[in-house]
Amino acid sequence: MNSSVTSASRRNRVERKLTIAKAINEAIAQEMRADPRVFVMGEDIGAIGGIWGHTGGLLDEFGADRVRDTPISETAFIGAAVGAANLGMRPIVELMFVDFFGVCMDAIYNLAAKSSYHSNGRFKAPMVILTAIGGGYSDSTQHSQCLYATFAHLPGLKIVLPSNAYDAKGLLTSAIRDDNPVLFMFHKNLQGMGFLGTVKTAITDVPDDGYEVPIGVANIVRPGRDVTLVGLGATVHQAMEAAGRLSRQGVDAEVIDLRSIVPLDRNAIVRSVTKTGRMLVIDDDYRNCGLAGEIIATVAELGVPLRAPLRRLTYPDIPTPFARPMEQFALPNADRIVEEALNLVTGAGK
Amino acid sequence: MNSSVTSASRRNRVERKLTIAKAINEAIAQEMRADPRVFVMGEDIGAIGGIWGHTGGLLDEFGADRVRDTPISETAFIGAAVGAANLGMRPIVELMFVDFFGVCMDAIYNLAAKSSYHSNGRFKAPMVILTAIGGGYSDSTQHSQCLYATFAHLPGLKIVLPSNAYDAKGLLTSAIRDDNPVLFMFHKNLQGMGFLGTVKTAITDVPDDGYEVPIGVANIVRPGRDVTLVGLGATVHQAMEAAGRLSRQGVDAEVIDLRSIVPLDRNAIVRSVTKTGRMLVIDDDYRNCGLAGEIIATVAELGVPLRAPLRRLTYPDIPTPFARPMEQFALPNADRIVEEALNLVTGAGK
Amino acid sequence: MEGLVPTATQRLWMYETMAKIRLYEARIAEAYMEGKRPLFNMAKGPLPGEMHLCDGQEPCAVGLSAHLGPEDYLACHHRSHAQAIAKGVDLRRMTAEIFGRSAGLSGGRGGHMHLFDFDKLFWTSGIIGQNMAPAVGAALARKLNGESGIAVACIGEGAVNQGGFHEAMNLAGVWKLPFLCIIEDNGWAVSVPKHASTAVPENHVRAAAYGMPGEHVPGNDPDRVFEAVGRAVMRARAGEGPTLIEIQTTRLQGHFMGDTEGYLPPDELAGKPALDPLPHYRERLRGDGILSPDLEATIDARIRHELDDAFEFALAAPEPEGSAALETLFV
Amino acid sequence: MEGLVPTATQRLWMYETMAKIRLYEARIAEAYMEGKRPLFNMAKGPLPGEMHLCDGQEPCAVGLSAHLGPEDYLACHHRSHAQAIAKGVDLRRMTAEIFGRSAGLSGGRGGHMHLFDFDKLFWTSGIIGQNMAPAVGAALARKLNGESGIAVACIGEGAVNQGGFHEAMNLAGVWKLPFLCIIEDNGWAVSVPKHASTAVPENHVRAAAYGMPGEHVPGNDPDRVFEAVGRAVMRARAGEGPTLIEIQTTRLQGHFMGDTEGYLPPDELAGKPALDPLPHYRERLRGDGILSPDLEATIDARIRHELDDAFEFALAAPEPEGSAALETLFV
Ligand SMILES: Cc1ncc(C[n+]2csc(CCOP(=O)(O)OP(=O)(O)O)c2C)c(N)n1
Ligand SMILES: Cc1ncc(C[n+]2csc(CCOP(=O)(O)OP(=O)(O)O)c2C)c(N)n1
Ligand SMILES: [Mg+2]
Ligand SMILES: [Mg+2]
Repeated sequence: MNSSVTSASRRNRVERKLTIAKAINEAIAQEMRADPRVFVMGEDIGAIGGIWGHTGGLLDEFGADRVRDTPISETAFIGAAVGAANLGMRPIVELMFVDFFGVCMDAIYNLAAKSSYHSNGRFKAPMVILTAIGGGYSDSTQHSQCLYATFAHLPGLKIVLPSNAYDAKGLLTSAIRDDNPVLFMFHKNLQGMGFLGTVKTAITDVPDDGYEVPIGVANIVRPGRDVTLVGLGATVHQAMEAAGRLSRQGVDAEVIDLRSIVPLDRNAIVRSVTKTGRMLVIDDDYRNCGLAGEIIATVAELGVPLRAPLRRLTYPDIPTPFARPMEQFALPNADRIVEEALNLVTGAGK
Repeated sequence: MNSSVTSASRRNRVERKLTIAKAINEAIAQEMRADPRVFVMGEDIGAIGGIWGHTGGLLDEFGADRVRDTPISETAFIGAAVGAANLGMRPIVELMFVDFFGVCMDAIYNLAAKSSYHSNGRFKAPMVILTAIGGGYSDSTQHSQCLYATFAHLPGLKIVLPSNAYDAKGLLTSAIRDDNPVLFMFHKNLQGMGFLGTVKTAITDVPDDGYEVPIGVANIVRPGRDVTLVGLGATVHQAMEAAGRLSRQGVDAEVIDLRSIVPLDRNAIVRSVTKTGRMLVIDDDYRNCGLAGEIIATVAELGVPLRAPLRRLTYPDIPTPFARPMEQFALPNADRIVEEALNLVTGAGK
Repeated sequence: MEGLVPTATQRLWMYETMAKIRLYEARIAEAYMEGKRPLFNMAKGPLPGEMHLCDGQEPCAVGLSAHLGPEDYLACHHRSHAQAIAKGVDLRRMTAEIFGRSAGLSGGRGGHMHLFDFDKLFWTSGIIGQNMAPAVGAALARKLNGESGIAVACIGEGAVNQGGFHEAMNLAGVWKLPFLCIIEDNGWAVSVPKHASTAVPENHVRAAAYGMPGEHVPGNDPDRVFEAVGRAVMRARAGEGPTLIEIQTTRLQGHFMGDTEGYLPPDELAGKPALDPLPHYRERLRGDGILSPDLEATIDARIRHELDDAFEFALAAPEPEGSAALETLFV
Repeated sequence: MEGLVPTATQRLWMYETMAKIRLYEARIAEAYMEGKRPLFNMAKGPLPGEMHLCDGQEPCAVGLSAHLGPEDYLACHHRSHAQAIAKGVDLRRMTAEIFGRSAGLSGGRGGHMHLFDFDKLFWTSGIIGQNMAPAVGAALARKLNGESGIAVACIGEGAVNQGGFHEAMNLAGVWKLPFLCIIEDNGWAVSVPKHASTAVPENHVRAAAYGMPGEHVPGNDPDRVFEAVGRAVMRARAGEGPTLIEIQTTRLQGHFMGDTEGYLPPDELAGKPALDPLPHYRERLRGDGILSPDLEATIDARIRHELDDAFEFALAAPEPEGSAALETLFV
């Protein structure tokens, strides 16, 4: 996961480990300093600095004009962001949980996502929608979803999802500077909030100064020969853990961190599967018509020669139950990745 | 497409050709007569009988209590349907164009679709959402979409889409009688409205009395050996036309009409591809994370032996442009199905 | 108007229910913190997830449910323990649900934010403003069937700015449904004060936008809530249409457990205990000769007994099997 | 108030613009019907798709845009030819867009329901109520940047019951933005009359729910629209916040072309021509000595010339290549 850090030609500096929350916070602050058109809107992003900790300190530094607490009116403030962006501003808005998309989807998929297309590129919508995703901590049916495919299915939004702090800062910087609407998803279990546990490997070294991680480029976080494990966000860490265990069993897994859902780095995936001949996609979103299926279809339709069927390990097609045993039963995890990957390599699952 | 009609053991009766609109109208009227809990709500469904012609005559027969014109408040009246359904009613609501889902998706995917799950089956939501889909007549970016995958990705809704009048009546009857929320999509180009052209093969013989077409069962509308063409709604007719032409070129295509998107009749698809070794899915919805990709993934992950890569012909990942040349460029059609199918059979597309 | 002043029995019921709610929340809070110390982590402990307590908002719940029967539908939201208890939701199964047990109202699928009791027609949604329309639909069902029973939606003052509120209110107004919307105005939506989010000082003025009467109930006072709700319920039952009531109340705790309320003005934080409606009401009932030390002890014992029973039931109930997650997507 | 009565020049501009809009719609209607006879089919002919004409609603457009400049942002909806023309949208490129030509405002991607002119800050959405928030956001951008320019959203009386209206109005109210919402009340939303969908007889009373002034403009009269809008625009430019104006107007045609209005009460249908604001305004200007036969002829010639030019331009422009469909998803 640190390949991109070392390649960032910032050697000889002291390591600085940040959570994703802090990395996001830094990206926003730096872009706000650099560009007066950037401003932030959302629920509880002012005085408390965002319930996901992105906007801490911004109210003090930039004032209430550029750091705007909103009413609980997602349609209004996301729609307003489109209008402001159309006039040259670069708003960052927060949809507190992705699960709330149902009250404001038109603003997202018709207003923001189609703005360029049906105005022939004249009404640009350079804006970022930040949103929290993911379950695993018993937040039940309306606060635990990922919904990658819900957004990826509809054209006009770029979509990114960092698995670590370095990528979070770089992807968000790219997103803020992009002239198109970008949906920036962050996984609650990687975020580094005080009130939720954080996967330790998401906390990485982050350079002080601004840098971009390009949108649309996947990261091969572990090269391997025997099987390709494709993950994003939280499942990258599960895949890495599984890869470690698999290697002790003689299986050399390649792990891909997608980083970007739209555009999807299909070449990186196909290259990897062409090499390994086997693929398991790990996706904590619903299965049906999901991202994992899309990735399988992408490889299948090219007729890449395979050593095993293409497989996916996903969250099943049920809402997220509250009770821990049920939720944990439903979520992907390293154990199940190991099991599925071994099946692929040994042919047991055929 | 008539196999189901003849198998319906209603022989010796006089043929009665109906449009899908009339078939839907009849199903609603019959269920309203049979069950006082059934009622209809939506925009313009009263005096003018629905802009899609479903509810003609219902206001006169059943009165304004059971045939309710609503304000343009989709969140309110779809949410209200959930509340009424929870108390034992069986509302039918119309979302005039599926494209408007963005203003009321929470009511659909959280209120209706999750009602059973997070109440452990106690608050049932026996309701039908009727919605118009499809482009091809220059209605531009906000009135032309299909969005199969948008709904299929989220758990808790059954989803059906008839390709002809017989199935329309039978599927809708099943949907109204179902204790779960059912999204009933109808394709504008098959509907049989006065103000839009109608594919003639969608107009079929429809028995007078009530009957059910089971939800979740695909229809093999043309058996064949060489390649499986999977379609739904409008693309079934394109696939049938293509199959006719292919047969003149010595290619024997099997055509599947999915009829039901959720549950998806995966067995029927897999059985067919196991036989033909080749599959082309024709999907007029967006490509990315779409239904076509799901169907390819379903076959791929089972490792069905293939004679050609699994392929999809879909609407591309762009909004629907207004101008006819651009829209027609983007939509699937019989010509392109023939071309792609020939590629699969001859191996030219590899 | 007549008949709207609560009787001594009704006031006693309101008091006892308020006290029960308060103790219930205290026990939930205690259970919730298990496994979350010294480092708070909402994923940990036997009771994980979010936890929104109702302390201080009991008057809204009791003043409302004093008028409701089991045929009346009540739709609440993320902060709904008080309303559930006042509506008479089965305390054992509610507690089991909050603990995620298979004997819970929803077999552990819902948890604290998704309490559903079909027998008491108690319903919730965790999406702001989205409980309005289902309640309007329930009112419509009652009207269509000529059944008795009204429908009520409770929402926070922050939620009033959500589109779902507007659409549902207009629908209830234009269809003259037996519906009542209760706004529990605790002044805050998480960290955002009402004046920063709402273009009017008081939301009951919005009733005029829907052709219905609006009432403002100051003081977080169960008796006044009782009176205002009583008038609205009478109107609804008489077929005279819907009403909007905004009740001024107090969120004695943070938005959810773990919220330290650093955003509150210090004087507001310091002033909170003085706003607690429970001791005020107790004093009033004592002064009115309705509560006596003996009666207080009896009530207290009864509450403790009921809560002991509910928590014992819940904690003794088994956790669900993981694979139970796959059930009840469809009925 | 001073300065709000239209000058003779302004009234002449309003008259000429109304006449231009009317003739424009007539030509569009004619072109639209090509290839759609004898059997109407909206997919057919050189101008396919839906077609919502503005006949009768010209007073709203001219009374509004008389006060707007190119720095003022105007967000409209499905029925927006009149507003576009009054705002000064390039008639050639607008017409080319409606005909789906590559020289159109959006290269033919948008068509009649999606007219976007960045140079004139004219914007539309075909989703009911969803044009409100972008206009509020445009007003916010102006305020944040200390730029001159206000933002206006026009919506139908049917659209007011959509959640997006409520949220945007509250946001504009609480942030005191330089914003104006114009409700064009033509009494009908497709086939549904206002009283069947709206809980109040007049929507301007809803302004009170957002802490802003509301005005009702009866009579479909350009001069009165001019006056009411003038007051609101002055307030907005002076930083005094938003306003809601409901204008009573008339939809002289069906909802869209092909709508035969069988749902209209016969007397309402028969009474329509008498409600046409164009002859009324012409008479008034004649009576006021502002219009003369000569001037009318000059205006008429000017309009015909401009329209001839626009339609010739549009029809001479090439259709886009099919593959152009793949462009401008991202900039
Ligand atoms: C549509 C939506 N937006 C945001 C949230 C997150 N959220 C949950 S509670 C809450 C504050 C609600 O405030 P209020 O309505 O005043 O109720 P209170 O919490 O004060 O009881 C917010 C913003 C949500 N659940 N749904
Ligand atoms: C969210 C949404 N619901 C429904 C429609 C379909 N629709 C288009 S115009 C219209 C009626 C609009 O009525 P009104 O707002 O009064 O405007 P008018 O057509 O009278 O100008 C409807 C229902 C839509 N475009 N968007
Ligand atoms: Mg509150
Ligand atoms: Mg109208």
